[in-house]
Amino acid sequence: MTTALAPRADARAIRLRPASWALLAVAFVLGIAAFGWPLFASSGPNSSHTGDAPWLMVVLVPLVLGIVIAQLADGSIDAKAIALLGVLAACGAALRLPSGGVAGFEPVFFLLVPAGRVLGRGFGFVLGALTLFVSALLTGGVGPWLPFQMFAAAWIGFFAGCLPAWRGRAELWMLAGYAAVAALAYGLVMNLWFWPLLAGSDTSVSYVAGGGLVDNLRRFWAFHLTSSLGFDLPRAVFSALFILVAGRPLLSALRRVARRASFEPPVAFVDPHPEGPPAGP
Amino acid sequence: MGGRAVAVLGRVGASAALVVGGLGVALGLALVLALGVALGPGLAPAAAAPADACAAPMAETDVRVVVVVDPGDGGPMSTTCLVVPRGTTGMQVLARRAAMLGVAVPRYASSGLLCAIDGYPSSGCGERGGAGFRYWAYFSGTSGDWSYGKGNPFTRRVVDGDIEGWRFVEGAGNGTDPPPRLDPSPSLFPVQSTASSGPTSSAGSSAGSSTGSAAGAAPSGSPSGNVADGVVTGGDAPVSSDAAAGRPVVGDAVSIEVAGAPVVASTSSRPWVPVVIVVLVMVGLAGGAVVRSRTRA
Amino acid sequence: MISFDRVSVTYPGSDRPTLSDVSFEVPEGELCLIVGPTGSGKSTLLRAVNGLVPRFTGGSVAGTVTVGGRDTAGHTPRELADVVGYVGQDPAAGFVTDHVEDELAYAMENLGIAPEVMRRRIEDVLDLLALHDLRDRPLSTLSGGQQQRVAIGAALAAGSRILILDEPTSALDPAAAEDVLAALARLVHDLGVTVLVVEHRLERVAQFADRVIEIPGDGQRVVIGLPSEILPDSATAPPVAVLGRLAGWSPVPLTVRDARRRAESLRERLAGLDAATFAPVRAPHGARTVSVRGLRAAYGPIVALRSIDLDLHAGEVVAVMGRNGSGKSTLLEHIVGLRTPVTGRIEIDGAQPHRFEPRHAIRRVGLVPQDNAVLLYHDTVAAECAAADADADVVPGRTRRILDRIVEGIDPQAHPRDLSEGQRLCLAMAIVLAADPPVLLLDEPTRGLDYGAKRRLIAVLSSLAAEGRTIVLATHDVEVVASVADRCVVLADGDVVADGPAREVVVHSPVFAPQVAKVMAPQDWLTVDEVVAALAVAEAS
Amino acid sequence: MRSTEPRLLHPVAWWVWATCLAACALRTTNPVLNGLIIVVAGFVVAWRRPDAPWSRSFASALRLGALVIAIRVVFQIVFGVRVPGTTLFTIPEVTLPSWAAGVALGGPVTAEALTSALYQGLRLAAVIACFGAATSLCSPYRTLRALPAVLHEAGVAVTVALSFAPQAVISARRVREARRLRGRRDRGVRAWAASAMPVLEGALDRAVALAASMDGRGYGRPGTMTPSRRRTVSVLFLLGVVAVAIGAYGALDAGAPGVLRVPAVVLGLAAVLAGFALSSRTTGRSRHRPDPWRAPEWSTVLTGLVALGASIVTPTAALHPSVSPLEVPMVPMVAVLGLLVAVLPARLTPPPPALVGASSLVVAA
Repeated sequence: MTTALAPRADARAIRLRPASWALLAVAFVLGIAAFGWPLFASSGPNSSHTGDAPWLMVVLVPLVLGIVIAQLADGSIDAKAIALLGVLAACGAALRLPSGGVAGFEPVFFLLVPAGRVLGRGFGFVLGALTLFVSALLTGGVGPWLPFQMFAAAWIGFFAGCLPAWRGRAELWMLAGYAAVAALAYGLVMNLWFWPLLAGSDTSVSYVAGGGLVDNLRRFWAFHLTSSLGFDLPRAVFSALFILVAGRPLLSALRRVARRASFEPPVAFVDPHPEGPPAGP
Repeated sequence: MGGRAVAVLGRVGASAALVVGGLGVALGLALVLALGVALGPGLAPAAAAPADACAAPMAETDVRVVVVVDPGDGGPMSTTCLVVPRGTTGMQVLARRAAMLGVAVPRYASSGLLCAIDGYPSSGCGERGGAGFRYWAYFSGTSGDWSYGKGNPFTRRVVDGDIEGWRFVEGAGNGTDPPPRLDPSPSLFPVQSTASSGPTSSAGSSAGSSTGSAAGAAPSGSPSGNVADGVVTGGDAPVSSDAAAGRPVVGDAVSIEVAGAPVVASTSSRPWVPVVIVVLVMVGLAGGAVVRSRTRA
Repeated sequence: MISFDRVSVTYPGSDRPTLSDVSFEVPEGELCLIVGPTGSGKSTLLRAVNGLVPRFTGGSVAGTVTVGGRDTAGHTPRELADVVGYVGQDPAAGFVTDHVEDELAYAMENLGIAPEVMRRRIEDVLDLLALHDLRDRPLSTLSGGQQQRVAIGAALAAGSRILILDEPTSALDPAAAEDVLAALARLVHDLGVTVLVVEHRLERVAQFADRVIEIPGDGQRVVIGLPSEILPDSATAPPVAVLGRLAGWSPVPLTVRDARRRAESLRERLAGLDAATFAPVRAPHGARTVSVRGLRAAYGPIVALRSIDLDLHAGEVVAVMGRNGSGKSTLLEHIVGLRTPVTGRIEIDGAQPHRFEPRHAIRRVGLVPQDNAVLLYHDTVAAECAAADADADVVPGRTRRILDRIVEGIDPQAHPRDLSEGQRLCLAMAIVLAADPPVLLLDEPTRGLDYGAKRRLIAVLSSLAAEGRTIVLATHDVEVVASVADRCVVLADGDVVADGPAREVVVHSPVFAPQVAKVMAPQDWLTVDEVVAALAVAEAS
Repeated sequence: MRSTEPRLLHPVAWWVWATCLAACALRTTNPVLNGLIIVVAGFVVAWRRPDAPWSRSFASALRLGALVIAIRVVFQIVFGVRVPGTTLFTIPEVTLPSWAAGVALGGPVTAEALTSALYQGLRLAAVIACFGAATSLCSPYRTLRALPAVLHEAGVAVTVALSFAPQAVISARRVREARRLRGRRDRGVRAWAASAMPVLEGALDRAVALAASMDGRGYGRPGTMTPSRRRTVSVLFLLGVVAVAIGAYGALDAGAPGVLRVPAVVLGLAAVLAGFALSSRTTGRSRHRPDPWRAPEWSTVLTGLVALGASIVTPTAALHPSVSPLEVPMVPMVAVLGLLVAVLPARLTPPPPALVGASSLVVAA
């Protein structure tokens, strides 16, 4: 007679409960607001406040991030997931050290994308956030932008876990493409956040409170084009290339550890002599 | 910083904070920050003084000002007379005017540049046009003629009988830019009498009635009929509302001035002195910091 | 305290059980030693005690394991955490926090123990393991021995009455190992803690053991008994026991002290014989292959090597000894050209190694680093071998042949990191030897090796030396040095404090003397084999 | 009551203090005030930062601030819409092609424009400096310990990462060197990339070992969290986030009724804090020697709040000096005095202990 403990189908490092899903949904919406407010905010009697909106977000975003992570980690996360999180975040940060975490050469995605892919959405989300947090602590890059970087990276990790379950060449190309897109998107949203601060309010590329979506998009595009796209494109290409080159061993290594630290190990306690008392609960 | 003062402050701090409570502090802080950012610059005067204040007898602490706003070819000109507390700055006058006429408040760039009056122009700020900068030029008219940029509207304190002129121009951004198309003259002020009398009370009332509708699209809140004689005096609102609405405004304004008293002192005669003092303090602190870290290393 | 009842463990994906039908009892307050060749399932047995097998690793367990009255089938490892303390092979890898005190508190915080109790227990542990002056040191600044003691302390502080340790001293130099083992002994004797320890270095542990569990591997029965019953006949007996068995002493001594009492007669019988003549004969040393002159090395402010002069010759086996951090590894890294000398000069047949092109360097000198995993890039043994052939550009298959010559039967499809310590060492050696370097350096080659693997290593090294290679091994393992090295260099914080024939250097050093030497002192016998040979001669005459 | 026995101040105290200063910086573009904020932060850091690697981050924060100012000025010069006034110099005008949104570059650069750019850049630099001060004043490990217990798991992960990252760097170096032992090049990008894999492999193995040790040491013992309570916490969190989101919307959309703004944020924060408190109370975990919160902590927090309060009562005109026309920035004495109060923690707080360790960050920092 066999008592199998915790037999589960999926092998997600962090499983998402319905509550987590709901929270993630709201967080996603809030994230859109947190990054995209310059495009949506309307002008009016208190339009001058929109100049301070990013700072309001600086208070709110870490709060939301903390809640989501707490919710994800709460209960459903085991020692292996924690250890892997810590170690992978450390590796990501170490990769990021030479670049000093400055935009441009941003090797974070090498690790984040495959890890999210292999170890699942929830894990990808937390890993993305923690990686940037750790590297900020190591490089002294803690600042008002940090929560937003964490937030963006978290979603990159999350969606990496949502990619279709292709294998082989297709998988590599998919991941490479995704990494490139992710790198670009990351640069874009972070730039969107820096936009009102760096471009001020009285240049031809700066954010005009209530200037209307189209006009502001035009201005932002000009800003992005002239400020950071120069860094983002090489970064995207580099990320994609690296995944094409080192992706296979990377994935196999991650899969190997996911197997070794089998997240739902097929545990069984067998009782050799049936007349004896049944072992196990 | 003397150890004694430090001790006192420390004890005060300890006891006071004990009352507040740690979580309270954190929460309160988050709130203060949220509020600070949400409502930070919200010190603009709120309520409107009634239009006929110019005609009515006024308090000792008040002055009468006429504001001429000429949006160039962006719409008709408007002339408004209003009563403000003594020491009000040009910008505050402009804000009070907007509040009184119920039109859009002036829009500023974070650089302090005035972008729009009465919501005109609707977007952009001091952009370059063909013939130069398209911006609101600030004039102050005394008797008969306008003079350009006689001081900074942020800091220039109006005195009784001042005429503030704003003209939206496309120009070099200096004295060569054209002034409002209306000569400043004391005649812009209505005759002050106890009786509520005005030449065009109907026009005034129409101005009053137009405030709500004119706030949005129409750049100026006054119908063209008044522009002919260029005089807008408010309609005959009941005098009682003066006491009702006016006082709090004055009180508010006064409180601002009290808080800002050092400001007045600093900007008046030799503005550099306080700056130099503070800079010296900063240098001292920085020096201390550097020395400290040297000795540690 | 610990009882296994007909326990078999089968890992997922493997057809035959790793442990089959194991039954034994370990009473409270005993230090129980688990011996057996590599891969016989010692670690599995250890981890089965606190339920890491199968809860953590997966797999199926038949039979019942009971620990402190709790059944591992009914309790997860974390629920056993207050009964069993587990200290893994590399303590540093198990540290969760950053500071000594936090680390000691970690388990207790998880168990929700009241702060004041926690505080008291931590103070006790600090005193018990002599850690009080390390209490707020960052863990990463501790030496191996200190880290090991902290790990033990952390397990103790959690209140566990049972400690299970996996090779606690394999990475330590003799002195540090002494500390750790003494601490363990104290726990057993004073506090009645039950300790279950896997250890290869029997010469270190045997004297402390109250009981021995032998796992012979390849399906033979697991036996438990007193050390004096089990060790002598086991394949993993410490030298002193082997000596005792040969000399026909009974009960067979397990400590140098017991043996010396008995060795009186033996010493008389061997008196007047020259030990050196019974040592395995070596080809006479050839020409000078490596010369080190005035070598100085420093990491920032710390001086690793002061002024080293050294000559190495073809066909000699040189052992570099010294405590951790005495500069052994640094010396090897300079010789192989990984580092550029600050001052001084190194020459390998006339050229300076750090100037070599990597492709040619491997034909001149090879190093098997302490952490030999850094040499392994690929995900199968076969791929590694093929890559090594390519690197050295030699005929395909050569590396594999070398590997088979060193040790047979490594699955070519296995993942290099899944190999046992011994197997991985052999793989690394094979990779380095592929380019056939005349000078071979090994850094701590014996760590984690069982006696069998060591014997093979010794054989391989002597044959390599016989081919005229220069072999340098930096090691703590006095027994290996005694049986293979013919010259011994002792480093102490960056200086050469002794350099000469192994026999002279080793015999009279209290730290580096092998057991046989200690037993036979003042005579200068080094190994059991010498004694055996000498006895044969003595009988004959 | 200057406390002399050396200890680290509670990280939360430093963070509150720094946040207050940052808020002050946010409320003003006055260069005098912002400069003062930077200096004040620097002074306190110089006197109270522990001798640990992370405490160098203030310097890097200053560098970053300088960078930001530079960027801001460059943008103003290149794209600046000309604030009318005294022209300093003129750069040729270019109009970008339409796919680049047809923005006009160049033109005359006025002193007014540059000054406004400088003021705004300085404001950002001050904010960054405040964050830098906080990070260099508190040990990241302490800060992690101060997290609400519900974030414990994430905190553990970060702790592990912080102590492992430097080792990852070291082992990466070792692997790269080891390439030489196999006759491969040990320099260049390929070597760097190739060294990534073995490092990762080693890291993953270590993760498994670590997890084993954590499991064996009672990690994640299920607390007394009942399902119902867990549900309550989830609901509270959800509610809080939604409310906060609404508040954010209220702050952004002028049309939104004011009631949406502050009250929503307050409600959200309250709900979230309640959730934290509730779930923190029910983790079956205890804390060894938690960082004390005594008078120095209180006074530090208070000085920060004083500075913020002073800046709040200062009139807007003084906080935002005009740049067109240019004029000497006014010096609002109240705000200045408030900021000077914020220097006091340099003396009110206990000196940091000599050895704070955490040398594990050495490689990184």
